[in-house]
Amino acid sequence: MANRSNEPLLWALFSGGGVAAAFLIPILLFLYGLAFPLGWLQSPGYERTLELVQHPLVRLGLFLLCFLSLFHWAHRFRFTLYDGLQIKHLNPAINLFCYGGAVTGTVVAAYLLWTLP
Amino acid sequence: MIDNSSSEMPSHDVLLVGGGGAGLRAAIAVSEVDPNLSVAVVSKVYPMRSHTVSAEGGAAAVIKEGDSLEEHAYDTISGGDWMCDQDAVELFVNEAPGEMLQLEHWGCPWSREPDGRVAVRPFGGMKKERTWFAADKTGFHMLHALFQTSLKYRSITRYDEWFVTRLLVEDGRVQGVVAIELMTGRIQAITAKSVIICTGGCGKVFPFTTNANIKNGDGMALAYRAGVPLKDMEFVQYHPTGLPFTGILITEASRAEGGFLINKDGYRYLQDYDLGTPQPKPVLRSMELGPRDRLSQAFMKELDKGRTLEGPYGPYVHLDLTHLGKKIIDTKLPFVRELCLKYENIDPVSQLIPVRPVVHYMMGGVHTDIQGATPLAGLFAAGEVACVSINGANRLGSNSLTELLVFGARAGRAAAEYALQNKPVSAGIEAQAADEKKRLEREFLHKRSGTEPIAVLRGEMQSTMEKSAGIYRTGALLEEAQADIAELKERFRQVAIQDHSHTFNTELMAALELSYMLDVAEAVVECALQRTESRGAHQRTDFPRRDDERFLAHSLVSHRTGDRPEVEYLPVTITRWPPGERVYGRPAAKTPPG
Amino acid sequence: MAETITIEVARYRPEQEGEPTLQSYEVPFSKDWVVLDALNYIKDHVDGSLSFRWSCRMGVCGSCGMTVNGEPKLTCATFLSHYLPGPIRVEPLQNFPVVRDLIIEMTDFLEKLQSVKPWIVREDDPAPAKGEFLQTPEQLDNYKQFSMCINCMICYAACPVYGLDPQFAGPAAIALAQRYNLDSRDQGEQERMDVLSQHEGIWGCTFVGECTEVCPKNVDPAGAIQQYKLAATKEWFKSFLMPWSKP
Amino acid sequence: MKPSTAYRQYHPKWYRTRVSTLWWSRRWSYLKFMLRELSSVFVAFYVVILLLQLHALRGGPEAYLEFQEWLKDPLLVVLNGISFLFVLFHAVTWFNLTPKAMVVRLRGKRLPNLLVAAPNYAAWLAISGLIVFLLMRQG
Ligand SMILES: Cc1cc2nc3c(=O)[nH]c(=O)nc-3n(C[C@H](O)[C@H](O)[C@H](O)COP(=O)(O)OP(=O)(O)OC[C@H]3O[C@@H](n4cnc5c(N)ncnc54)[C@H](O)[C@@H]3O)c2cc1C
Ligand code: SF4
Ligand code: F3S
Ligand code: FES
Repeated sequence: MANRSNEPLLWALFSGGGVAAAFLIPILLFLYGLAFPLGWLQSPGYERTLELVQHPLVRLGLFLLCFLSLFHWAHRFRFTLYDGLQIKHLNPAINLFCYGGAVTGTVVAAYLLWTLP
Repeated sequence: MIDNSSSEMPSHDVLLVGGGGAGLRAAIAVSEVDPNLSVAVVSKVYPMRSHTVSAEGGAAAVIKEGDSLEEHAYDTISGGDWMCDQDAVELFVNEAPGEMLQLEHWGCPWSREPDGRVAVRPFGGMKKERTWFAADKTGFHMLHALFQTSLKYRSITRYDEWFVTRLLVEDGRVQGVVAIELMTGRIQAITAKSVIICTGGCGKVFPFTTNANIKNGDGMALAYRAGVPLKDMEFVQYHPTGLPFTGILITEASRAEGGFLINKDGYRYLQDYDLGTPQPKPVLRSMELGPRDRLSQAFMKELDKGRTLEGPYGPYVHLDLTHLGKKIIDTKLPFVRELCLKYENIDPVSQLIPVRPVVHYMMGGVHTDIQGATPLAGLFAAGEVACVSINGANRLGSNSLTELLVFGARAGRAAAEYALQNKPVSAGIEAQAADEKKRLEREFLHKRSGTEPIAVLRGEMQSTMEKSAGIYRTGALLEEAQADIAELKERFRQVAIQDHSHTFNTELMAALELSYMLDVAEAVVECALQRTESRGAHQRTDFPRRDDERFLAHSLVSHRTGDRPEVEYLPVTITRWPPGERVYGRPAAKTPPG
Repeated sequence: MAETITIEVARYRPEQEGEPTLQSYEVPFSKDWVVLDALNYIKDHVDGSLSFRWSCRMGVCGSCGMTVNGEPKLTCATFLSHYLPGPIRVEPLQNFPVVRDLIIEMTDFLEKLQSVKPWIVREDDPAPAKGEFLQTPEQLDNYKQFSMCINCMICYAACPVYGLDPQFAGPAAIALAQRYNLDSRDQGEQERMDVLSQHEGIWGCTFVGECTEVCPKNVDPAGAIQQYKLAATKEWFKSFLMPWSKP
Repeated sequence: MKPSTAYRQYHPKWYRTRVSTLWWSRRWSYLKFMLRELSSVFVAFYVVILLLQLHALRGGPEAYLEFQEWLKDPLLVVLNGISFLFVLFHAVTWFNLTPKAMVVRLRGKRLPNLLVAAPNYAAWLAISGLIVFLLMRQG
């Protein structure tokens, strides 16, 4: 009991990220990655986009999306690396890379959203 | 690889041979008498692989209003054709509900009524519904509940996959066993102050059986060789409904839920054999819910009349569940459906199941008293290997699982008390163990001259037994069998062993099991020959009547080296129920029993 | 017999050879035969030294798990006819040390099983004589599925995580822990959680899901583990946010 | 105390096979699992794109236009196409697995997995529709 692991927290973030990514990313990626660039749909312009993003709820939503999705990635990728490639001995480095990456990304997201005009 | 320099013999207070239902119940009972007693469970398979795992139908104990201990006792005694010791039966039915509740407290997932109370179902030969069940995997759930519960007791040491080859007896009492650790081939003596044999039955003596590969009568032979008599060995139970070819059991519960047995004309033939008149719904102690011996005998008579069907694996009849509907089959008999689909490619919801009688259970076994004690000091036995006797000439379905608990616990407590007397290990034990090791090496491991293949000897033994010690027997055939078994025992001396390795030598194990089975076969044939009457599962066509004058007595067969075994008789204990006529499916006649 | 089928069996005799080899046998083909029947035919008529475990031949004792054509299977419930025209390759279960021929070492599982306390834990201990613990069919149904495990080790053979990290408690042990957690008669959830919330407990599982796919008894260990993770996470947040509510 | 192993001191020679590094290529189901795990990389990739988009937004109309032009780079379109397939795969596997972790009961009966997964799909459609609506409202 003494050394309670923090796995539940990481797992919760992973799961939250899984949900957020599953619901939001496919459509966003479809629109911004394919439909708009290929001209299948008319892309909303700068004004409209900014106006949307400025809405506090959207800001919060985007922040959560970035934050959770990154932790989702970190958790899965960490296991993929050490099961898939069997490089368990590099464990500390892997953890640093994955969770470090997620934390950095989250901070960047917070900064960008916070400082949006 | 075998180490014999280490003279360190592991030693325990109580040692169990066998980790099935009876063995595990006994182990827990010892721990509960005194947690300081060290208990060894020696088993040739991991305990949860023991054959108890295959039991399907259920376990009987009086729990519902409207039922009574007297009725359970009477059903058991009449079912056993008055061969049961009635003091043992009384005690058995008394302690059964407590044991079953104990198992409920240990987590056995009994099927339930909507209000949360344990549910019961009807069973063959029982006048009331009193069979507890966990769907149709009762034995499986009981064994796993016992095994998992046993993990809680620190005083229990398990010797998983150790094969016992001999009991160590010195100064007139048993003091341990010699066993082979299969994983390494090490032959090791393990001493103990008392030993309980719980090795289960011996169905593999016959070719067509519901029993698992591990049921070779090991414990019966171990006791027999140590000079302990075997009791009532002529009573071998055939179950009326086994799948042709595999012998896989279709549980009696399928008839209790309302299944019909029909012959090739679609006729419920049991009505022709004094088992009552057909009704659409199951009637207790009538027709399909008659006792197993009578149902199996009825099959043989149908066969004689040419009214059975013929398949690639011999004659069969049909078990009809189609009128029960999918819902009942899926909730009450899911395993039956699974087995039929898997092994016969038949869906019992819409198709008839081919079945034939199959060797199922050994009523006889190591002679014990109601504490599970054998005549040899320090040696106890419980479960199918033992004969207490509550099963008499024919066991009622669902009494065996309960017997494991009641008499497993009793034997455990008695063995614990005995161990607490703390008698020292005799000096001669080590020499005996060394002798046994030499014997195993000389006769099996190091022997390269054998010519008789194990499978051939085993096959011949099995067909001899089927031919002469089956559902119907005659003196002439039994005498032939006697000679055949003696000859097979002689030929066994030249058994061929190709595998001389120490690591998990399953061929060595098969050879030893065959030698056990030959002893058991000898005992069965001898007892069957001497009992010149018909009673329960023992039917002699040359002596078709029950003979209470001479044979209201247990046969006790003892090993005689180099000679035929010796059979003696011990009167049956009668307390409250004088021998009567066995009546099924009709009101009892007032006439005194014949 | 006219028809035969080829069986390639992994042989390993540690006293003679350094590593397993495949040996071919021709056995009669019958549509009623399972792989185990063919192995027994070999043992009885061709080569008595072939070693494997089996007992009930009806899919309930759990001894006869082997790898058949690369898949972990109960050989007493796997028909030859499924693999026509052959050959059929029979090897020991993967992810376990091989002791001999088709026999694997599984003591590891028994220790893990014991460590998750697969028995009813009660604070009070009412005497059985007082009657049964009531349990409705619905409550029974809650854990019934997880109680069907026959300890056949097929899920362990299919779980890559167990193969990579033998410390991992593994599918069946966790499913059995969950079986008791979900039993209305049990009060030991906390004790089991302490064992299983370790890294090698439930967290090692990356939800490959193969354990459930291969389980011959529909136990669904993968489901058990995910449910357990959810419960452990709730528990964690609860004790983190409300440390005083410690059970 | 370790039962049953207590006396297994003379270890025979056990043969152990190491799991090969390419274990996940051995079986279709394992490969599927690996692809599922790899989908997380594409999730992260999208987050990076999103961050770049936010950065561009901050930079004003000019920068945002540039960002939109950049997205038209064929290489990026192909990459996004692949990403899209992976995140789709992620979403489908994720929704299908939910019923495993969550047992939903209705009147004592466990709901079949399909029924538990169905609301996920409904919500997915609704959310996607909402996003399209919000973005396209004024063209
Ligand atoms: C298919 C089937 C269905 C049944 N259904 C029912 C039912 O519904 N109701 C009912 O009441 N009864 C039923 N029975 C009968 C009942 O299951 C058995 O009588 C009972 O399970 C026997 O239990 P046991 O503990 O005596 O022996 P087992 O469970 O057979 O255990 C024997 C133990 O002894 C060990 N052993 C044996 N030899 C050795 C050796 N040489 N060295 C070391 N260890 C050894 C084995 O490893 C095993 O652990 C059924 C039987 C069968 C075959
Ligand atoms: S969970 Fe299934 S596969 Fe695993 S051991 Fe139990 S029965 Fe076998
Ligand atoms: S296969 Fe293994 S990784 Fe988890 S879901 Fe099953 S235990
Ligand atoms: S032999 Fe028992 S499960 Fe196959």
